[in-house]
Amino acid sequence: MSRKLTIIQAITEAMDQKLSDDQRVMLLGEDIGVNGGVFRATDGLLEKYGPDRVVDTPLAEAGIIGSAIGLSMNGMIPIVEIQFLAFIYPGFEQIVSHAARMRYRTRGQYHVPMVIRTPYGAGIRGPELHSESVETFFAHVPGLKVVAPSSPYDAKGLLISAIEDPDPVIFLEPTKIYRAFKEEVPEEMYRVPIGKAKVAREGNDLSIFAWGAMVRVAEDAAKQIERERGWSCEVIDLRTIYPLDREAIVKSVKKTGRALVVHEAHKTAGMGAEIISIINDEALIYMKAPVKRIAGFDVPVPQFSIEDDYLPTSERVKLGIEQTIQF
Amino acid sequence: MSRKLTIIQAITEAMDQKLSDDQRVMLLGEDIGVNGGVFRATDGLLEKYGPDRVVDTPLAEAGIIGSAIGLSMNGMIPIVEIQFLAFIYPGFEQIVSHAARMRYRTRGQYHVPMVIRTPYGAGIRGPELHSESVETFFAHVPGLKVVAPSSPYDAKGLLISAIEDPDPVIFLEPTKIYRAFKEEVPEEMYRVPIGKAKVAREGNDLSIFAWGAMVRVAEDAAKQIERERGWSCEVIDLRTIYPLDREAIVKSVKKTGRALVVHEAHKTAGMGAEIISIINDEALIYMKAPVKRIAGFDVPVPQFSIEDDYLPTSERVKLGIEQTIQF
Amino acid sequence: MSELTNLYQVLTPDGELLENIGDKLDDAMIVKMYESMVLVRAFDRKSVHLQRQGRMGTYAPFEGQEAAQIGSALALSPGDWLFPTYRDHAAAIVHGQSLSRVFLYWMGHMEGSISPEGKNIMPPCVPIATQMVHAVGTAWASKLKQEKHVSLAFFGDGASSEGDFHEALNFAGVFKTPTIFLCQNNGYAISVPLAQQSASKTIAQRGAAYDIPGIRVDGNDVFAVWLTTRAAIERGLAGLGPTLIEVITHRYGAHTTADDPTKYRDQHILAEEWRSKRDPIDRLRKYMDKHGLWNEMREAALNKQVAEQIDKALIEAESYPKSKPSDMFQHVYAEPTWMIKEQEQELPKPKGERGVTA
Amino acid sequence: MSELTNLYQVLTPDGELLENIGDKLDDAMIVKMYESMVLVRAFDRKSVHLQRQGRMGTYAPFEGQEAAQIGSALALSPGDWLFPTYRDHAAAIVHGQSLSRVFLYWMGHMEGSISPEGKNIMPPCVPIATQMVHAVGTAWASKLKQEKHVSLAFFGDGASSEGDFHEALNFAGVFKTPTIFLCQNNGYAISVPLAQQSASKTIAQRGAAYDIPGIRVDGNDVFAVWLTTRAAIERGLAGLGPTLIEVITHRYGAHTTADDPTKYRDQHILAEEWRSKRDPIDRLRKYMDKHGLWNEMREAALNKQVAEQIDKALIEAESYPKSKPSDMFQHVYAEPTWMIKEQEQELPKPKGERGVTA
Ligand SMILES: Cc1ncc(C[n+]2csc(CCOP(=O)(O)OP(=O)(O)O)c2C)c(N)n1
Ligand SMILES: Cc1ncc(C[n+]2csc(CCOP(=O)(O)OP(=O)(O)O)c2C)c(N)n1
Ligand SMILES: [Mg+2]
Ligand SMILES: [Mg+2]
Repeated sequence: MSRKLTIIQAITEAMDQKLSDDQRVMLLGEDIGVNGGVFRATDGLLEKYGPDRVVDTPLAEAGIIGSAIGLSMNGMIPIVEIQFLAFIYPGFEQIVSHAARMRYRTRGQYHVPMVIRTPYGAGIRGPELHSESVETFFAHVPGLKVVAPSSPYDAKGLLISAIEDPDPVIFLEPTKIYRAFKEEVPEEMYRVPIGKAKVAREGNDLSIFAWGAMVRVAEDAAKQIERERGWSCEVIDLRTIYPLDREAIVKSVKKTGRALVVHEAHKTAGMGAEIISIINDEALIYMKAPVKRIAGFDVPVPQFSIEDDYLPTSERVKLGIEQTIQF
Repeated sequence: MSRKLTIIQAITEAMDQKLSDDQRVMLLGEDIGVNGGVFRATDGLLEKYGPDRVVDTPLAEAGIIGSAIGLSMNGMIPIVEIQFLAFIYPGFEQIVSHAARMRYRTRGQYHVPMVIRTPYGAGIRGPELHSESVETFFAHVPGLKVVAPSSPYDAKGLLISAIEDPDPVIFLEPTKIYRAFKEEVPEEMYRVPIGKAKVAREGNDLSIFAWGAMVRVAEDAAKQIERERGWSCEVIDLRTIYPLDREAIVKSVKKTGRALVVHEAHKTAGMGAEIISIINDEALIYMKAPVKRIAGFDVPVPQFSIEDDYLPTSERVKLGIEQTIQF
Repeated sequence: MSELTNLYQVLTPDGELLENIGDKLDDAMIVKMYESMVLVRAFDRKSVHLQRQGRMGTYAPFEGQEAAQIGSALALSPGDWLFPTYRDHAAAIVHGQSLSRVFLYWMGHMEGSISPEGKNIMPPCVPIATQMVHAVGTAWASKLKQEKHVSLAFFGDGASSEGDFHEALNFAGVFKTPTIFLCQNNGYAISVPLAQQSASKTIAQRGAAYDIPGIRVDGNDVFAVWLTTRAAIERGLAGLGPTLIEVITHRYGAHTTADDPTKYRDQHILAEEWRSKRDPIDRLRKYMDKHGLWNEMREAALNKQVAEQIDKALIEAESYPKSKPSDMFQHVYAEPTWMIKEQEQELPKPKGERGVTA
Repeated sequence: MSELTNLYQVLTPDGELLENIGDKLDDAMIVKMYESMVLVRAFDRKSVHLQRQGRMGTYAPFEGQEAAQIGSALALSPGDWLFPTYRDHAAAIVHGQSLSRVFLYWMGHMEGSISPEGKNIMPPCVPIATQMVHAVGTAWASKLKQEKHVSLAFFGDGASSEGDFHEALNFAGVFKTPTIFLCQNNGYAISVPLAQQSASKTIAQRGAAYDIPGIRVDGNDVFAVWLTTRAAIERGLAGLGPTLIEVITHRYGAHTTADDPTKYRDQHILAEEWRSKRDPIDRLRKYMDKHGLWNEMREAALNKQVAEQIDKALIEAESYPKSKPSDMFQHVYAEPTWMIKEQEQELPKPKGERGVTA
C-alpha cells in the first residue's frame, strides 16, 4: 500500500516506524516534544512514545549532540533534530572530534549510531542563518556520512537507512521543498541505500549533478532546454553527499562528455569541486568541455528579500548548459 | 639589516613590532602570557607590553574568539592564539556566524579586523587532535581569509599583512617546521601580500601546488625527480588558501600542462579539489593529464606512531609526478 | 506562582510605590517611559498585522515585555552598546533605532541592521547567546580605552542553557568588564518552559557561579527594571564589573508569527495572570493617573501621534529602495576578492539586457 | 592558603581521623588504596623517565593527584562508566585498565584506547570538557535501560571555563542522570592559575547554578574522596541525579613532559606546601602505621612487586606488534567507503615490494 506524502510527512513516518520497531531509538531536540518541532517533523510522536523517547532538550546544541554521543555509546540510537543547519555550529566540536572518531579511536569497540537531522537551504524567507547549505563541513570529516534527499520516497527510505546505519549520519532536509509536493510513499518500512545516486532523468548531451532542492531546479532547466534547444540532459540526484557515488558520476559523464553541478552551497570548496575532481581523476579524456558549477555565490546567504537571487535558478542552469554545450 | 630566524621567531617578531607600532593591537589566548605560549610564540611579550595587551584568557575558545569580535568592533585589533587547530571548534560558531559576517550584516558599518593564529598540521608526535589540517572549513566561509606561510620570511610578512587587514584572517602556522630551519628575515616591518602565491622553484614539465609544511615536501620531490628522471617541476607555494591566487595557478599550468596538488588535509573536499576546479575552469584545454592530488587520506589523522604514513611524503609525490607525466 | 516571589519590585500592579523614587526618577522620565511603551506596543501590533498581510516576513513580537526592554534601554547613555536579540526591537527603538529601520529588517532588507550615526545598536542577534560574548568584548574595549560606556546584552531564559552564556559571564567576571547581562525570562524558549530548560529555579542564582551579582526583578515593573539597570551601569562604570539581571516577564503572543502558542501554553492562564493583572503599561498608567501625570486628552494625543509616527515609518520603509541582487556582493570584505567580482557578473541581467549567452 | 579552607576532610595530613569510618571503609580497602597509589606513582615516574629516554611520546604526569584519582575510581563498581582525561590514567588503571595499554597510548599506538573486556573505560579525552557531556549521555542511557550504573567524568579546573562544562551540568540536572562530575582542581590549567580562570573562588559553588549539590573535598585525602564519591554514586543510583565534586589537589610535575613549570610556578612553595606537608601517599601511610596495617617488610615487598609489574607491562607494550600504516584505514566506518579502500592501496608498499610506478 502507498499514499501520497510530502517530504516532511515521509520523515515523520520514518521516525514513527523506527520508534515503534526498535526500542533503542529515541529523539532529542529543541521543541520536538509538545510542539512537534518547528517544522512539525515530530508531530504526535511525544504522545505516542512518551517523554523518555521523545525528548525536549534544553537549548544547547553541544549538550544535545554530546549527550546523544554518550547515549549511542551506551546502546541507544538517538535521532537528533537541530532546528536549522547553522545552529549545529555550537555542537561542531562534538561532531568532528567525537561522533566521527569514537569508532576509530576505540578500534571499533564503541561506535556512534546517531542521526542528526536538520533542515538546510534557502528560499523560505527566513531571517539570517536560517538558509545555510554547508554540507562541505561534514563531507570533509572522515567518519561521518552525509545524506540529502530530494523527494518523499527517498526521504523515508534514506532516513530509515540512516537510523539503521552503525555510523553517524548527517541528514540534511531541504526546507524549501518540505511541503512543496506529494509523491507515492509505501506504507511499509523500506530502505534507500546510502551512497547510491539515482538517475532522475536520462539524457545524452550533458550530465547535471544535484541534490536536495536543487534537483528540481536541474530538472526544470533540463526540460526547458530540451524544449528550447533540443538538447537532452541527464539529471543525477546524488542523494548522498558523502560518500559520493563515483560510479554513477563517471558512468554518466562517460556517456555525455559534458557535466554541470548545481548546488546551493558557496562555490569555493563546495562539493562541486569534489565532483569535478572525481571527473578529473576518472573521466578526463571523455570530457568535451570544462565541468560547469552553478552554485551559491561566495557571499553569506543574503537577507531574504534577495535570497532567490543567491540561489541557483533554472535560468542560471540553462545558461551554464548553453555555455558548456557550445564550449 | 636582516638576521636568520626560524618561523616561530619571525612570528614573534611580527607581533612584537605590531604591538609596538599600533596601540590597538592586543593578544589573547591560553597560556600566552607568563608561559609565552605552548610553542613560545609570545615569549617575552607580556613583560614588554603588560597584561592589558597580552592577555592570558580562561580556557574557553568561544569566549576568546567571541570577546575578540567585540573588541574588534569597538576599535581594537586582537590577535588570538588557539593552542592547536582542532581546539578552534568550540569557537567555530563565533567565527562562521559572526566574525565572517559582521561587516556584511552591518553593510560595512562594523568590521572585525582580527587575526586567529594557530599551529596546524601533523608530524610533531602529538596526541590525537594536535595534528589537524582543516583549512577547508575556513576557505568555505565567505568573509574570512586563510593564510598559511611556509617560511620565516613569509611568516613575518604575511602576519603583518594579516594584522593590518581590515577583515578576519585565519593564520595557519605549520607546526612541524616552526623551528626546522632559519632564513634571512629583515629587521624592519614589511608586508607579504595576502592572496599572492610565490614560485618556489621554476620548472616546465609539471606544476606542484602546496602550502605550509608541504612546500618542502614538494621541493624535495621536485629535486629528486629532476636528478632521477631529468623532469623539471615548478613548485608554487600558494601561501594564501583563500582567496587562491588563480592567476599564478593558471599561468603555471598553461606553461607545464600538468599539475599536482600536495596537501595534508583529507583528500575529499580538501582544497586540492578547488585547485583542480580552477584549472578545469581556466586551463582545461592545456592539460595533458588529469591533475593529481597527493593528500592526507580520508581517515582521521592517526595516532602518532603512524602519523608519518598519513602525511604526504616526497616518495608519494614522486610517484604522483611519474603517474602524471607518464599518463 | 512561585517564579514571582522574591522579585525586586518598586511599582505594584496597582500602581502603588513600594519605595521612594523621588531623587532617582523624575516625572519627565516617567512620562517618557510611558510614551515609549505605548509607542513600541503599537509598533509591535502593527508589525504582526503587516506580517499577516504579507508585507513583512516572519516577525517576533514582544508584546508584554515592554517594561523589560524600555526600562533597561532607557537607563543607557547614548554611546552605550546595545546587543538586542530578534525580540528586542523595543529596546533598540528607545536607544535610538528608527522605526523604519526595524521594518526594513523584518522585510528582509539588506540594510535592516544599520545602527544610527553615533549609536552602537548591534544587529538583532539570531544565534542564541552568541551576542553575550561580544558584549564582553565591546565593554572590555571601552574599559581599555577608558571610555565611560557600558555594553548591555539582552538574552532569553532559553539562552541561559548555551555554552556561550557561561563563557560570557565567566570572561566578564575575570576581566571585570562593564557588561550588563539582561535576561528577559519570559518563561519559555519557544515551547520549552524554564522548568524543562534547567533544574535551577532562577537565572539570577547563576551569577554566584562567576562571583557576579545576580538580581531578580519584576520585569513588568518599569521602575524596578530602570533602577536596577542604572545601578548596574554605575557599578560597571565604577570599575566593579558586570551584573546579571533576570527580569520576569511574559510574551503575550506567539514566539514568532510562524509559531502557534496554543500547542504548548494555556492561553487562558496567560490572559488572566499577565495581561489583565500585571500588564506593564496599565500599571504605569495607574501610577501616572494617581499622580496627575496623565489624562485622557494626553492619551488621545499620544495615540494619534504614535499612529502617525508608525505610518510615516512604514511609508518610509516601503518606499525605501529595494535591495538589489548585486547588494549581496557588497561588504563581504573591505575589498572584494576576484571570485566576488566575477560572480557578480553571473547574476542574470535585468530583463531586456540579457543575451550574453555564449 | 585560602583555597584549603572549608574542605571536607577525613584524614588529616598527620594521619589522624576526623570522623569514624569503621562501617564504611574496611582495612582491606584501605590497604588497596595504598597499594594502588604506590603502584600508579611508580608507573607515573617510570613514564616520565621513558619519555626522557625517547621510548614514549609527550606524557602528562599526575604525581600528587593519586588520592583524587584512586579515591574516586575505587568507589566505582565494575560496570560503571569512566571518562578520564589525558591525566587520569591512575583512575583508569584502578578501574581495570592494564598498565601496558596505558603505555601503548603514550607510545602513540593505534590500540592505546581500548577498554578491557566488560569495562567501560573511555579513551583519555583530549578536547577539554567535551567528555562531560558524554558522561551525561551514558548515564542517561543506563537510567533508561534501568541498569544500575553511574558515569564518572573527570575534568580539571581549567575545563570548568568551557561551555561544555555548563551544558553538561545543566543537562544532567534536567534529566537527573546518575553522573558524577569530578573536578580535580590542581590549581592550574597549564600555566593559568584558577584566580585567572574565573572570578569564582571555587568550582563546587557552581553546582547551585544547576540545582546540583557541589562538594569541596581535600583531594589529597583518599578517604574523603572515596566517601564523597560513594555518596554521590548512591545518590545517583537512587535516582536523585548528578553530583559535582571538587577535589583540591596539586600536580607536582609539569603539565606534560613538553612543559616547563618553573616559567609560571614557584616550585619552592609547591614543594613545601604540598609534597612535604600534604602528600596523599605519606598521609595514608601514617594512618596505616598507626593502625598496624603496614610495615617496612610489606612496603619492601610492595615496591618490588610494583617494579616487576611495571617492567612486565613495559616489556608487553614494547613487544606489542607495532601499529601498521594500514591500521589507519580500519575502523573509520563499520564498512570502509570506496575512498578508504582505494587510498589504502596508495600507501607505499614495504621496501622491496614497490615498483608499481606508472
Ligand atoms: C544556536 C541556536 N539554536 C537554536 C535557535 C532557534 N531558536 C530561535 S529562538 C529560540 C528560543 C529562544 O528562547 P529564549 O532564549 O527564551 O528567548 P525568547 O525567544 O523567549 O525571547 C530558538 C530555540 C537559534 N536561533 N540559535
Ligand atoms: C578545547 C581545548 N582547548 C585547549 C586545549 C589545550 N590544553 C590541553 S590541557 C589544557 C589545560 C587543562 O587544564 P585543566 O582543565 O585544569 O586540567 P589539568 O591539565 O590541570 O589536569 C589545555 C589548555 C585542549 N586540549 N582542548
Ligand atoms: Mg524565553
Ligand atoms: Mg588543572
